[in-house]
Amino acid sequence: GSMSKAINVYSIPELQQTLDEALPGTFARLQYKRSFRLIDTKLAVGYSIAAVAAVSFLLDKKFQFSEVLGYQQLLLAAYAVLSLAFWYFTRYVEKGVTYEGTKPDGEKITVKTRFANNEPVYLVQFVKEGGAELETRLAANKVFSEAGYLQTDLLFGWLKEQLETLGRKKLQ
Amino acid sequence: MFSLLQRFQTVSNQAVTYACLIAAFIALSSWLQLIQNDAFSVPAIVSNIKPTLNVRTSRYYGSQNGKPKQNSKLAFDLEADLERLFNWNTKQVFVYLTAEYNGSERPETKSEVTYWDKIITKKSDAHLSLHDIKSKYSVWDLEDKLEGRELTFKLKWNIQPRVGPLIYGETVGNQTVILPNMKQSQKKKKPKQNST
Amino acid sequence: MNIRLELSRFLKLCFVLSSAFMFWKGLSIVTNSHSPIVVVLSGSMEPAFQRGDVLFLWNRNEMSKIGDIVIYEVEGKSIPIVHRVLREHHSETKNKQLLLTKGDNNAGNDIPLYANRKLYLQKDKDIVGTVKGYVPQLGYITIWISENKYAKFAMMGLLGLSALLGND
Amino acid sequence: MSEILEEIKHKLVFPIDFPSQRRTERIQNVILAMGSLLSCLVGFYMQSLTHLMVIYGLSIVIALIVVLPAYPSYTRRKLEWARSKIVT
Repeated sequence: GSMSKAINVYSIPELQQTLDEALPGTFARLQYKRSFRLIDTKLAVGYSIAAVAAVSFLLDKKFQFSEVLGYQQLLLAAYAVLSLAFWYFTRYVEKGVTYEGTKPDGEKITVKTRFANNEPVYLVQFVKEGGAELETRLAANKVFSEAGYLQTDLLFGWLKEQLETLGRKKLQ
Repeated sequence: MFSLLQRFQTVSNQAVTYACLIAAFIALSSWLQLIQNDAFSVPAIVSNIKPTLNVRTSRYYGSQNGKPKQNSKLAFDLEADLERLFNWNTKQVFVYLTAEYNGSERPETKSEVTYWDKIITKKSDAHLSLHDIKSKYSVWDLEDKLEGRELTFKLKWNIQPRVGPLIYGETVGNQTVILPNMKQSQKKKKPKQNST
Repeated sequence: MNIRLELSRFLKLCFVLSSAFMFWKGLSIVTNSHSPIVVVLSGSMEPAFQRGDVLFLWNRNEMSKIGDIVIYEVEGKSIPIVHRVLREHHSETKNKQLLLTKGDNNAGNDIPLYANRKLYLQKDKDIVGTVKGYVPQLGYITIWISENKYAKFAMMGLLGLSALLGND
Repeated sequence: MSEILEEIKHKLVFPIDFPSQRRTERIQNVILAMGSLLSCLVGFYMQSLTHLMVIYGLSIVIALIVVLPAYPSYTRRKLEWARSKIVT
């Protein structure tokens, strides 16, 4: 629906999740085209981990322990390797990137987001292709209502402003 | 800490974490106490071992298809002070008298059997001074005959902790006895006995 | 775009379930036992173990020692038994060991419990593991849930409520 | 049905303000750490697991009493939030 679910505005994880999930839509309103490179890789690795666990679970249900021990050892090794790959991906490749996209004119942008400990401030880093960078802060209480709804228009306005600042940065 | 449920979760998660650390502390400190108390070198004297043999034909005495099976029992004296095995993490001490022996038809077969055991739950009961007690179990072997075997007796113990790993050990002092022949055993109840 | 969002959310749930299961599986492969942690169900080892106590098993030892507390399974019976090794016979040349067990709190040995009128257990075939570690009473929750239908309903209700009220 | 649940869910949240979140987290850490340390020391000294468990249990209870409820002092520094616009 047009209205999202109400969240507890005093919960940092809920604030972060809501904002992270709202970013792609807001960029779309600004005519950005999202790149699904990172998220698709992450989903692929993630679901292969889940698939390995599911196969192991089914083998466990259908057969005796000793009958399928060799296969289970292989599956466990695969699970360990894939989990390590997933961890490496989130830690060193994704590095907190929430959004990747391109402007109609072909300019690429990467957005990293995070929250500091128990501080209701959304820390956003915009990186443009070519190196121009902007680090900015968005106080959560500026875009959320007391009842727990994200005011998408306010987020849109803020994002537009930031992107304009970033655009000026390149000129300097 | 943002909601009631989440506050409850953080408190209980952390409480469980610390509980694990506390359990590790209990297990480790009680283990060190055992070492400090020389628990692994408690002396024990098993003496006056009087074995007897008889023949059984019931399945519950090891006989298969009614074939006669030699069963062995004992009477013995025991002197051991197991108080050192008790500390705050000792729930019970299981003390058991075992005998090791080799096969006679197949000497490569090694066996160890329990003749007697006792559960001690209090430190005040841990000083054992027993005279002429009977073995709890009637022992038979894989082979039909037991007569003439050389048995090495040991008194072993197992500490069941309140939390942590199970600890096993044995007391110092072995005793070797040769089981009598069937005929000897029936004629006179006095067997040969060697001490080492 | 929404599909990816749903998939990401569902993946989190998958991770919770799969990591719990694979941890269990990993433990069972390391210990070589198909159930490396068991909850005591009977009082036959009292006072050492009471109903609800949690036992940690290890099954990489080739031979059991006398006095070891082992878990074994009997053909045709679903519940594993936790008893102490009373006798052991093994061959030095062949890797085979026969065991006779007994519950500390039982008067007699386990011969009446064994399958097919056997007199001994075989270490490599029948033994699920040897007890190495012990935590008291923690497993009572599982017994309580599986045996008391009101507790079962209460637990289901609680889970359902937390799923509905939870934020995921 | 789901609206009622949402309603209940919202009533049961009992949020506290951000500075208090930081503080309760720290207090809870200190209480439980001190409780476990004290319980180990007393338990070992008295050679009694009962003493240990009682002290540790008390520290958990204290932590729960201090941390769980949304006391008025935990909700004083609430923020000024954005005005909700009428959704069209």
